[in-house]
Amino acid sequence: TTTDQTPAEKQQLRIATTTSLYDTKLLDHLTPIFEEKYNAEVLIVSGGTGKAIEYGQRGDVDVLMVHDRAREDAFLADGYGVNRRVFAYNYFVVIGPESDPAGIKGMGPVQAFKTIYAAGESNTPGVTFISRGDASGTHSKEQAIWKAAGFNYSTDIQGNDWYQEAGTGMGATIAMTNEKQAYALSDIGTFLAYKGDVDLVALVDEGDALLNVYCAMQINPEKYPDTNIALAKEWTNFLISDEIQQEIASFGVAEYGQPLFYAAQNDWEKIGVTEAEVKDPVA
Amino acid sequence: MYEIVEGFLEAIRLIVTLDPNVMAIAVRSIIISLTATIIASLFAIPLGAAINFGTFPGRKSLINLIQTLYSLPTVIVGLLIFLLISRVGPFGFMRLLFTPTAMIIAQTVLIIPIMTGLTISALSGVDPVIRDTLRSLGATKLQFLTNVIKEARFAILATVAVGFGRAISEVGAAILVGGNIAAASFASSTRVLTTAISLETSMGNISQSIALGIVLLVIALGVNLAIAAVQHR
Amino acid sequence: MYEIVEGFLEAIRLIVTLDPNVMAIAVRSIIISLTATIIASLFAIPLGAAINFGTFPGRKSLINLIQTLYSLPTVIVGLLIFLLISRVGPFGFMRLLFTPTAMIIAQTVLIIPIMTGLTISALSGVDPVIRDTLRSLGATKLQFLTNVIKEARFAILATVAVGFGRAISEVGAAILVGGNIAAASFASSTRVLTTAISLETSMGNISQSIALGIVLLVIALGVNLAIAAVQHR
Amino acid sequence: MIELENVSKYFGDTRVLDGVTGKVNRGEIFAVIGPSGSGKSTLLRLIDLLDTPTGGTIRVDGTDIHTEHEKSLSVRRMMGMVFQKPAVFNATVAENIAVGLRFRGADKNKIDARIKEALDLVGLGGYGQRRARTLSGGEMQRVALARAMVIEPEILLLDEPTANLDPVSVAMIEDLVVRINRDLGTTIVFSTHDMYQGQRLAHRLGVLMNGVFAQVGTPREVFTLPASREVARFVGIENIVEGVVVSENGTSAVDAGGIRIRARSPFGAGEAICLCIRSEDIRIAPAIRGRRVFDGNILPGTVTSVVPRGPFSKVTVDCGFSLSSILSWKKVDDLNLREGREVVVSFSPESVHVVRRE
Amino acid sequence: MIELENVSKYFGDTRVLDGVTGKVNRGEIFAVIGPSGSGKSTLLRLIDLLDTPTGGTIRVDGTDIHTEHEKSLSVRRMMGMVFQKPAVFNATVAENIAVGLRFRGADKNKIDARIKEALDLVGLGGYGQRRARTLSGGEMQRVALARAMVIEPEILLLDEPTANLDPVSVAMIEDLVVRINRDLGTTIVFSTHDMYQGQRLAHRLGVLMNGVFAQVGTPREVFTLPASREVARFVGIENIVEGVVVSENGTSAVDAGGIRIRARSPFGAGEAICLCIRSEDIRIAPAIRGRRVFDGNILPGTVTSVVPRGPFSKVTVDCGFSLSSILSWKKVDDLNLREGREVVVSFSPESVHVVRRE
Ligand SMILES: Nc1ncnc2c1ncn2[C@@H]1O[C@H](COP(=O)(O)OP(=O)(O)OP(=O)(O)O)[C@@H](O)[C@H]1O
Ligand SMILES: Nc1ncnc2c1ncn2[C@@H]1O[C@H](COP(=O)(O)OP(=O)(O)OP(=O)(O)O)[C@@H](O)[C@H]1O
Ligand SMILES: [Mg+2]
Ligand SMILES: [Mg+2]
Repeated sequence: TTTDQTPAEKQQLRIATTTSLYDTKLLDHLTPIFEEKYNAEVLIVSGGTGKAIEYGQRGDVDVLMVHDRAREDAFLADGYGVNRRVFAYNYFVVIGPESDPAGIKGMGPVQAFKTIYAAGESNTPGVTFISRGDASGTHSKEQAIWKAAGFNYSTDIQGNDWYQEAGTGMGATIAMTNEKQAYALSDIGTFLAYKGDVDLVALVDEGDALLNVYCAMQINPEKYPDTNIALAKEWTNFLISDEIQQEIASFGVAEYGQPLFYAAQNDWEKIGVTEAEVKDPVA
Repeated sequence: MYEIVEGFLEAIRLIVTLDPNVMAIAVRSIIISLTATIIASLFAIPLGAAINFGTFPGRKSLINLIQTLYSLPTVIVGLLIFLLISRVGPFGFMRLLFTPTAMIIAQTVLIIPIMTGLTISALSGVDPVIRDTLRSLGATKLQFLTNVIKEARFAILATVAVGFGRAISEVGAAILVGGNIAAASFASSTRVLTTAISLETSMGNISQSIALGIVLLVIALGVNLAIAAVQHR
Repeated sequence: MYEIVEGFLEAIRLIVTLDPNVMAIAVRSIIISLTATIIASLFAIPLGAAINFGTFPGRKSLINLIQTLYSLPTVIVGLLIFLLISRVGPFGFMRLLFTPTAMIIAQTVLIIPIMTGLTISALSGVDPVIRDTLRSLGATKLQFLTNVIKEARFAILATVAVGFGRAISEVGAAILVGGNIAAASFASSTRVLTTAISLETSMGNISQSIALGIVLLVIALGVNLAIAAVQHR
Repeated sequence: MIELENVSKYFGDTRVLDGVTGKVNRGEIFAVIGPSGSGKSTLLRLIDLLDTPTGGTIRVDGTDIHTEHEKSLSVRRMMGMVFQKPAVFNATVAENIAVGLRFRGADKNKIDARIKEALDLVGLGGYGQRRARTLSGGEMQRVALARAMVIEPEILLLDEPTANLDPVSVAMIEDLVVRINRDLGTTIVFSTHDMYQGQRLAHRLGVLMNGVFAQVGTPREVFTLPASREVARFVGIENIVEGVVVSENGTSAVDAGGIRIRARSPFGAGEAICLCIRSEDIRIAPAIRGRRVFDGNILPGTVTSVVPRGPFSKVTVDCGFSLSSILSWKKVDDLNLREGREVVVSFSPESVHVVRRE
Repeated sequence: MIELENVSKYFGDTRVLDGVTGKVNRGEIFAVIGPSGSGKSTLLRLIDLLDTPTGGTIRVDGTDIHTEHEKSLSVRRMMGMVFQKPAVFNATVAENIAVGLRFRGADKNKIDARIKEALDLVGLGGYGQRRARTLSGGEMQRVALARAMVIEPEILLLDEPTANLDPVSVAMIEDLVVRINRDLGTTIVFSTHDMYQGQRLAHRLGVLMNGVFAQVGTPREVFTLPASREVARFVGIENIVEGVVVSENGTSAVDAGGIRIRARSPFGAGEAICLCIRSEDIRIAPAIRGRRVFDGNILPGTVTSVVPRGPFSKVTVDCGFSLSSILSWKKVDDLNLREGREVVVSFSPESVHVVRRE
């Protein structure tokens, strides 16, 4: 980063992002490159998905980066956002104790959830599921899997003795899962960050249901004309540029021995989005 | 801004309808924070008195240290308690983590410094002649302390109010050692008003957060009125 | 438990090497919280004095209300300020959200109640004869206030210590209106010690959190020593 | 200068002042004397605007001080007050004394000069840099006096200003009070429980009892012609004897429990009265048989006690009722007075002051 | 009972007590008198274990109270103290008085009975339920006395116990002190700046001056034979005249500024001394020419002032040096004494007390 004597001249770009993305430090890795290239200053605030969206809805930021398809669509439909571009994806993991009392290791995610449910309902000792319970992207994903497994979330799942809502961030949820030697759904980045400190393993890490897609959206300039429209576009385009897609794909390999994200560029079919959403620069 | 109005109306609705979910959280908050305040008072008031009236080397440094601990962030308190009571920690065998008991411990630890410090201030304000009079009437150490505290009851109860305020309004420690759990049973849940507020905020439900904040203030008002009633007796 | 030890060592390393990143955060914390404390003092001390010496209907209720506001959770303060200064809020045009100024405002609002309340306690402890003496010497209202405050300086400065402690240790409001931004330039960043601690904690870096907590306490110690130096003059 | 009109002050149900009326003239030294709890401090506090009367009016130079609020500060700045239990600010002695001057915006040189002067006047020269909180009771009192004095108020209110002082300091302060009054023309109102001090200093005194001024007058009037039995007692008349007037030719005679006493009184026959006789006016002689040439009251009696009092002794004689006399130690030795001795007690009708009994 | 051995107390560099030695006997009433700031309060506080002496030893019943810490509480429980500026607890009067008894675990009935009794004794019957903070200065002082008294201490320490009281209350309290001492055998140490009070109450008194007891003795000794000029002044001897002994046959003669005065003195010729003469011992007569039959000192002079003092007047005459006499008002009128009048002053050689000048 170049030290800057006259920061007033620099344009500022404000981004709201979800915690799980921010905590991986991917953005910390990317922003200096952007700042240098566009002589800009990037200000990133992170929060729960709901909070990040709230910032976007109120026009307090220029760009929103989240991973919750349903709410993204609502955000776009309500006219708050435009120009969504998908730049990365990875998979959620179902984590749990090595002893795996419900016996889900190697199952598909939907099957695993069904198994946990059955074990929980039959009071199998040591089977507890900890949910984020905070309406985050991860929590949305978890609810979607329960649904896919044939359960009604609010009537079948919530309120069971073996099902606890942590109501906190991912890190705290992992800590709690570790403490209780329970099961939980986690994003891969946070789990890798915690892995060294906890006695938990990823029991299920494959399956379409675990897909986790990250996108960036520009705040609708028609609603908030004084957002930094130009830089917001630059940022979006920057994320889907070839150079940065490679950075994303290699991020974390050095530290964790495996990548935290996959580049979205060439996998648009696999992750169920249009080609335009991963490739077309914003005009 | 309409969220504030909405929050107010929601708060009124929650209180009037005695919303069972919110009531459970509110009651848990009261139990936890009041217990912590009482336990902290039992430590802090005698400790503050001992420091105020003691003459030992390093007394001034100790007071400075205590004042410094006012700045102890709640998250750090939470972390320390967390490390002590987590499964692999020295007190892990007690299985306290993510229980209301753990939250009481954390809040107690959190407010002891400020309560001790304010107790010292309160007692140092007592007229020296009153202190001499108690001594000359043949007070034992304990009688001396209880009577000086009685004499400074106004300021001491203000200290208790500060302690309670800090306990019930903190969130960092509560969430770390409690976990904001919404379990099926009342006793295994650890969701209190502040952690619920923080959750609602992270979900972007601003008016719900404000409503819960108002519920919390109503509780605090009740506790303060009770304290004031004792104060002016 | 080894995290605590590690945290200590890390804290020492950070302080000894004057780690530039941590130093920037620490300096920002000091600037923000000290400014907030000074501004809050300018409001709270005169206000507390006015309430303590005033005789107006509802005085007792007002004191109760102030004590109640001790319990105002920092998140709620953060939310209210957020609603006011967010772009669609009434002061949105000032573009204060996610700036250190916003954090100063939030912390100021947060600590005004407790500082006012403790000022009232401090002043109510002043010997009535001292008050009468000042009046009989022909003090104007302002002279009366400044002199009573001077007389109660020990307790008043303790109040300032409490206010500073609460400001520098709070995180809820700081993160909501500041955003915990680590920007390239010092002035646009809003990361302070508590928000950094909270971030490190959420990433599972417990010893880094503890190290930052210790840095925070070292700062608080410095401020308290400065206050104590004034107090004992 | 100060007019009190029917001033009353209740604390809840307790009536402390219940219609005090009086007037303090410009340049006068006026003493408020009265028993403990009679409301002396309360009255001074009302004059100094530190408390509000329940009823009545206090006027200073014609201003009704408790209703004309816009003048409060200027009225208060006319006055200086020394409290009964003075409190000092937690600062040096010099800073304590400077406060009033600083309030009035005096400049530093003037303040310093005045402080020095005032400290010398109250006998605390060189104490300027001491922490005021470490002073002894008497020293504090003198600091408080210096503090009120340096502002050169038109009215100085002193609430028992010498209660904590030794006689040498008392003499010094009394001297100072007289000089302030004489040299600066300051009107001084002080309360005291020491009636001799009232007498030494005051031009006039008011005796506060049961919420009102039981008597206002010059010291001599109050001391020689107390208005009531209570005042008589309070001003130190030790011999107060109940009786009934029995008309007689010329001077009246009084029947006191069967014993006839001659006295001058304006009261008619049959009235219940009290005789007040100062101890100093009572003579004691050996019980010599035979008639002595004395146109007064001569009563035989028995000595019941002899107690020292200052350089004198107080001898009490039972002659139907008790009468005390003050004699020098030498006289007591000469007459060989001790308990049980028979003596005669005599006093002139002129030395008897008669008040109505209520 | 209480032995003071070379007790000293410095506050920083200020030497307040600098070697006080003395003894208070069991059952005695001992007065500490001395000027303001002489250390009376400090001494009482040291005895009550509220402060630590810089040097020396204080023994109570043989226990060195400042070193035998394990006995502190029991020593303190032997004593009761009333402070110079008493403070009351923020509670009712009755609760204030109960405190000491509660500390000793007395039962409720006993406490209630004692409180009632004590309140009556100090003249505050019926005040039990009043908030102590609202009492007047004198009332507080009496509550403080009652509070110390109810625990029936073996030693009662009273720091200027009547400084805030009116004469009627003073008499009541003095009476009470004498009765406590007589009926319960309580040893009483009190400080006062009122030497007459010292004399009225104390069996012995110590005059504290310049950090030491300048004199310890019975009131009569101290009053008639003060050990030094300072003590003489302090005990109210108003006429102190400097002179030099001139040897002569039989009684000595003193030269005081050229005027010869006859006095009895133990000092040799040439010694610098002071003559102390009580006002009461000085007579004033009209300046009649011709020799009068009087074997004493007769000095002609001019009246310089006549000021009232209680029921007397103080007449000051210049006869080379100033001499004051105390006369009744009547006498003043009879002799027609006023400023400028020529008179003769007379006093006997026996009434002159001679002290060495230092
Ligand atoms: N704030 C108060 N509330 C209730 N009663 C009070 C208050 N202040 C004074 N009093 C009562 O009023 C009466 C007069 O008090 P004040 O202090 O004026 O007496 P005083 O004449 O100065 O007595 P002293 O000679 O003992 O100082 C006392 O009985 C006292 O208890
Ligand atoms: N804590 C202290 N620090 C410094 N000096 C002190 C302290 N306490 C008392 N003194 C000084 O010691 C001296 C004696 O004080 P003390 O109160 O014993 O006098 P006192 O004889 O009781 O006088 P008074 O008759 O005025 O009450 C005074 O000059 C006082 O200023
Ligand atoms: Mg009074
Ligand atoms: Mg004293």
